[in-house]
Amino acid sequence: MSVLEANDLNVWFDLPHGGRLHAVQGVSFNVKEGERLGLVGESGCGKTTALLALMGLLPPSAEVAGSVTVNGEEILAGGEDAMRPHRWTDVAMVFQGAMNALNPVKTVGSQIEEPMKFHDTSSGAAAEKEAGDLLELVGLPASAATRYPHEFSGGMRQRAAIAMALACNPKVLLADEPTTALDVMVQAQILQLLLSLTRDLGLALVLVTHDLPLVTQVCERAIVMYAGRVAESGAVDTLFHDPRHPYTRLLFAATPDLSGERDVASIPGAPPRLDRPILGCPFEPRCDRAFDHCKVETPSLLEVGAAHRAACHLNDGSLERPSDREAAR
Amino acid sequence: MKSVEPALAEGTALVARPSSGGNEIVRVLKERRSALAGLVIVGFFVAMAVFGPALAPYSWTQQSGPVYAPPSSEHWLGTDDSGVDVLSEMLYGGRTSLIVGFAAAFVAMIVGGGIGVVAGYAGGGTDNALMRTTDYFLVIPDLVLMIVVATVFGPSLSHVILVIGLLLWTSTARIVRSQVKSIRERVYVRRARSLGASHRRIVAQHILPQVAPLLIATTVLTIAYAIFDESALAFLGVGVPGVSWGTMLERAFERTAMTQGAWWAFVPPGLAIGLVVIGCYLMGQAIEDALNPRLRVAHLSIKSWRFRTTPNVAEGDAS
Amino acid sequence: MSDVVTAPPSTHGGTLLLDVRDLVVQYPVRRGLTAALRREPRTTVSAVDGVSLSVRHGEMLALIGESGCGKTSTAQAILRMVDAASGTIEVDGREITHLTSKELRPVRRTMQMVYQDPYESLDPRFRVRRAIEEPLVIHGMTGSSEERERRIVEALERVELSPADLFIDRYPHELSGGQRQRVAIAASLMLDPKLLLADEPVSMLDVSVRAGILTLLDRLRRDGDMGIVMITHDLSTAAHFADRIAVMYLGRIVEEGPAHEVVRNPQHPYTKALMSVVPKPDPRDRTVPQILRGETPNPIDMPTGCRFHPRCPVAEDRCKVTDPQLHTARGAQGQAHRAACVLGIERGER
Amino acid sequence: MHRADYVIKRLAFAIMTVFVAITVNFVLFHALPGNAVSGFIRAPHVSPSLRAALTHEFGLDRSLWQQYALYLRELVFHANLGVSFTDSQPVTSTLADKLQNTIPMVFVGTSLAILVGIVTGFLSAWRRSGVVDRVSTSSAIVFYALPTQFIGMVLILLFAKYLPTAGMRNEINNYFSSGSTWSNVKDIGLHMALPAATLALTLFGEYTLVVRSSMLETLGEDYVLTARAKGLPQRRIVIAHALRNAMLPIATLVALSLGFIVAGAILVEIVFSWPGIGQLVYSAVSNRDYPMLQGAFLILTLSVVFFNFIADLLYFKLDPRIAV
Repeated sequence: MSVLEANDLNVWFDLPHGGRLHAVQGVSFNVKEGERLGLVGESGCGKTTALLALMGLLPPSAEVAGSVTVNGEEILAGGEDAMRPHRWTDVAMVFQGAMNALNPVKTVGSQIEEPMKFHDTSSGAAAEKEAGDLLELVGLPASAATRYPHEFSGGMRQRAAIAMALACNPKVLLADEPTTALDVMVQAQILQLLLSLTRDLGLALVLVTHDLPLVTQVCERAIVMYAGRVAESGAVDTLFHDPRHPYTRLLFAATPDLSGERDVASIPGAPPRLDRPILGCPFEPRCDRAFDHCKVETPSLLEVGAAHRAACHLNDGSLERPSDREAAR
Repeated sequence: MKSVEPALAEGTALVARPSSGGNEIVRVLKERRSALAGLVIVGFFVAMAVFGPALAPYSWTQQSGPVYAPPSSEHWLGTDDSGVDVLSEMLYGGRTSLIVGFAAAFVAMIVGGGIGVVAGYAGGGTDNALMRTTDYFLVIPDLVLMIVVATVFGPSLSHVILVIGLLLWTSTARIVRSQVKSIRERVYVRRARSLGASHRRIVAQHILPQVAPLLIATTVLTIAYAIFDESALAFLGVGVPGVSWGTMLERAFERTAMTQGAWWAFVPPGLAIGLVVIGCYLMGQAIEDALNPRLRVAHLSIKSWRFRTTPNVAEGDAS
Repeated sequence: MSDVVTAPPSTHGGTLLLDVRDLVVQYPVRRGLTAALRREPRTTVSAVDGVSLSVRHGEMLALIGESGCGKTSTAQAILRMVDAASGTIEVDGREITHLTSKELRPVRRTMQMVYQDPYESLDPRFRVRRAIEEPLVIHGMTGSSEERERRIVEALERVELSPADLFIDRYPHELSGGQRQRVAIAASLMLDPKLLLADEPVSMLDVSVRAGILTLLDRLRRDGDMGIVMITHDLSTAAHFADRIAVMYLGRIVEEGPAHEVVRNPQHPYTKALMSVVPKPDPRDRTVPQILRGETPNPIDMPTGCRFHPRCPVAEDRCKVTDPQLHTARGAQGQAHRAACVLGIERGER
Repeated sequence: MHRADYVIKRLAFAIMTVFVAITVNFVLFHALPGNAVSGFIRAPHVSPSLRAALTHEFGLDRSLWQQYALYLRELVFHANLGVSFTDSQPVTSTLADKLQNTIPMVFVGTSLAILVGIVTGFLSAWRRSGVVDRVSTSSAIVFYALPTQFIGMVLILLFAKYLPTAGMRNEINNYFSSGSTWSNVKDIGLHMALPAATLALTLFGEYTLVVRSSMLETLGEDYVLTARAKGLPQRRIVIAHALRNAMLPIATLVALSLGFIVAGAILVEIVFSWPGIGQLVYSAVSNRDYPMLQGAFLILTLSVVFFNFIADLLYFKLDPRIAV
């Protein structure tokens, strides 16, 4: 059974000068215990908003619809107040750029212990001990608890942030670009840490990133998002070797690899604006295999294989596709 | 290797956003009601200072009614301790107060802006020396020094303007300096430098236009302080000779208008000063807030996000 | 550091466009007041500590390393934005290390930089036209207005922003990140530079547009005789687009050679480790990453001997004493592939 | 890490500032046209011999450098700021007396302003755009904009019937200090009500506005989002995270303005005839009593420097990131 399940998640933002932006449009996914799921896409595709919506960490200008359940219990529908007890105990988060995510005037230890006290999981000397243990678990000395965030390097800070996320034994760890600002070697260290945590603690991980190789190396399954929607979802192996959405294929093609042999090409154009309705497939203007029907109907997410779904008309056998026409010729 | 990408690259899809033309101040006035209100208030008093004396019903020096006559149809704002029409005095006095306010703020803008730009752009030792000087000016109690200097030099319009202006530049200098320091490190400035552009060119083309909105905002705020200081100097008897809102307050106080219940002798100038200061504050603050990116996000507020129970995607899109 | 045996590899012929020898860049270390009172000596830290590199016409060199390795300082020294403590920099056969700022002015035309942040690379108040013509104005090369207009349009088309009319009157905030980066490149092309230094030109862009910018740079140097130094932390990008790769660690080049050779057959333990941790797009290609412990040490406390030895997985005792120089590596395919590791070289000589 | 260096540096700066202030003070009064004697002896019938005698007495016949050295020596070793022109009393003792009167009134008024300012600023940032915010922000702006003397005058107009409006004690208490301690305190308290209220009304607006804006800035910081993600209650987030960080600029502002308040109280003291240092400055200005004015100016600068240093120490205490 899934620990965390999001169903038909929608997020709208009221724009300051009128109008609304439909940032997340009917996104559904789930993670099991110990499973690692990647959420990939370009900036503005709604991946971070979707992640924040899971914990209800949205501004007042946001409106949310859909459901989020942890072990079958609905946590989203009750709004901010009902969400509060679930934060950190059920779902915890590691933010991008731990420099700003940690309070600069509080010791690392006190920031780890803080949620323990408020969720009554531990307090006093026990909490202090636990904080020290957590720091050691993430590869920092227990004495780091008495230090301030600015005394740490970027990598150490991110470790401290991970220790903080583990404070209340969450079932799911959400990580938003946890390695973006870090050097490659430090990035590898942090990823290894996340991997071992999911393995040893049975933690489910949702990793949000723009970096495809990161997801294919760390996660088992991934969701490729485009323009607020799921373009394709499935096992990372399937996504790489058998992509069924042109966007997935083109995104891989745009990513250089070490061999230096494969061609890399950028995807022309830019993602559509989300503050107005989109007719047809949102990727159609940039797609290299679009055909007439793509302009008219928005493709729905269809099963294209075992645990493999894609939102592309090319997978719909009933439609006449350009390739069919070519084949007929 | 390396495929050739389609000729249009990303050329087809422009990220369309309303073109502002880059004039922040006009935009702020358009978008923020408080800034517009401030402009209207200040504009009203400026107009009054320009045209007021011509409209004054009576002389501002000659007695035109009984002493401390309450407001009436002849004297809308009553008369003062020597029977002079208060409204006429207000109209004349506003001119002095505003001249001092604007001129002193201008002096502060030139000195503070100049020092700020030089310190921020030059950096290093120059910056250090200038900022140390500024620090010293910051700890001098303005009002007392103004009193001392005004006393030593004797009261006159230009002295008051200079004294106020030369003591109010410090905050302008600090604000401008830190802004210049950050602009100096922007990539386009670094590139212009690496191209061999002269300092004069970089300052004139890249730096000044960028700091201008902030400089104007602080100057507008300085006007408020200057008008304040003028009234304080006047109250201490070392202000501008002649009539100003400050001297009106002072005379009303000296002649115990409060205990005689002659509120009309000091409420109009007091409120006028207050209104001009509010006007300047609203304008200056609105521009400053608009320029401060840190105020754009709030991660916490009383309202929270809403949950829509019946998800209706179509409705959400339609609005 | 001065006894580099082999000259910079110029076996393929062609004149050197950029020739940097034994470059050292130092910054003073701020000492505290107490330290000053105790009369502790003023210390400097060498951000670049004896770097030699060269670029030929039409060649792209990738300078690789983690933050703090000195790659950006190297570029700034080449551009003469910071002064070299020692060493020489020759551009197109002319020694520029000690030129005065006046003498430097014409030289600056030949070297241009492309910066990392496309959101800060253009003055928000300058329309595209003005941003692109700025270099001409600075160098007093404006010419007639038709001539200028033609050159601006030409530059826009060269960076594939066509039709130029669509872009020429835009403000930066109306452009996407990739478009801004293209405008910035167009501006740097206006003076027909011979050498382009690109500092992480795509790291702040979306994945889907990165390749476009890189391909553009690639084409520019192939079309003309421009040389490009690309500073990047991304090995994959370097492997794809560069002719040669130089890997830097703590102010030194630790390995250098033709891109495909360095990537396929890394010689220095640091390069090997870096390669192993680069995430591969193919999930089946899950190599065991060789993760180095800790982080790059502070150059103020430079390790003795080989500066990599405290983190080196194969370090031996002598690595603590011997400071290795760049030499043709044992497993290298050709003279041009060199590494600064005692172990590699000795075994190679044996 | 040399955190101690910071304190030493700031202390050195404070001492330097004091020195600069002393020098500026000297230059202002001695080197500028219209020296003390020519100002003092404005009466046209002063005989040249008296003029010369006075000139000698004030040391004005020596070179500037000698005068400066003398001035420094007297000031540093004997705390001697000279003798008042008006009553021939030592300036230092008069200043000390007047400070004793000023400080309690200023303390009450300022504490009130700080309290009201922090509470209203805090609440209006927390309840941004709510009713509380609107009311407290607009009243803050209004009181911030009204001149001090005007607020004082309006208070006199409104409360003259109920509260004393001038002086510090009743005549009786003043001349026959026979009353009990309690009646004395009560008397002073009543007299203090209006001036302290004026001071509080003048000052609180700026505090409200600064507290509000620095709170709003911290509410936009990422660590506030982190705190929310941790499931902390709003109250805890606002107090322990946002306010704690907003305290940095607030503490500086408060300490700095404390320094200026003694100077700022001049207007209040004049309006309410409060026999403090402000009154002293006022009468020194009208009597052209330069030694007194000079002494007062120095004391007021010293108070700014002192509180400036306190602000630095506070910052040091509050912000662990401080290093040289």
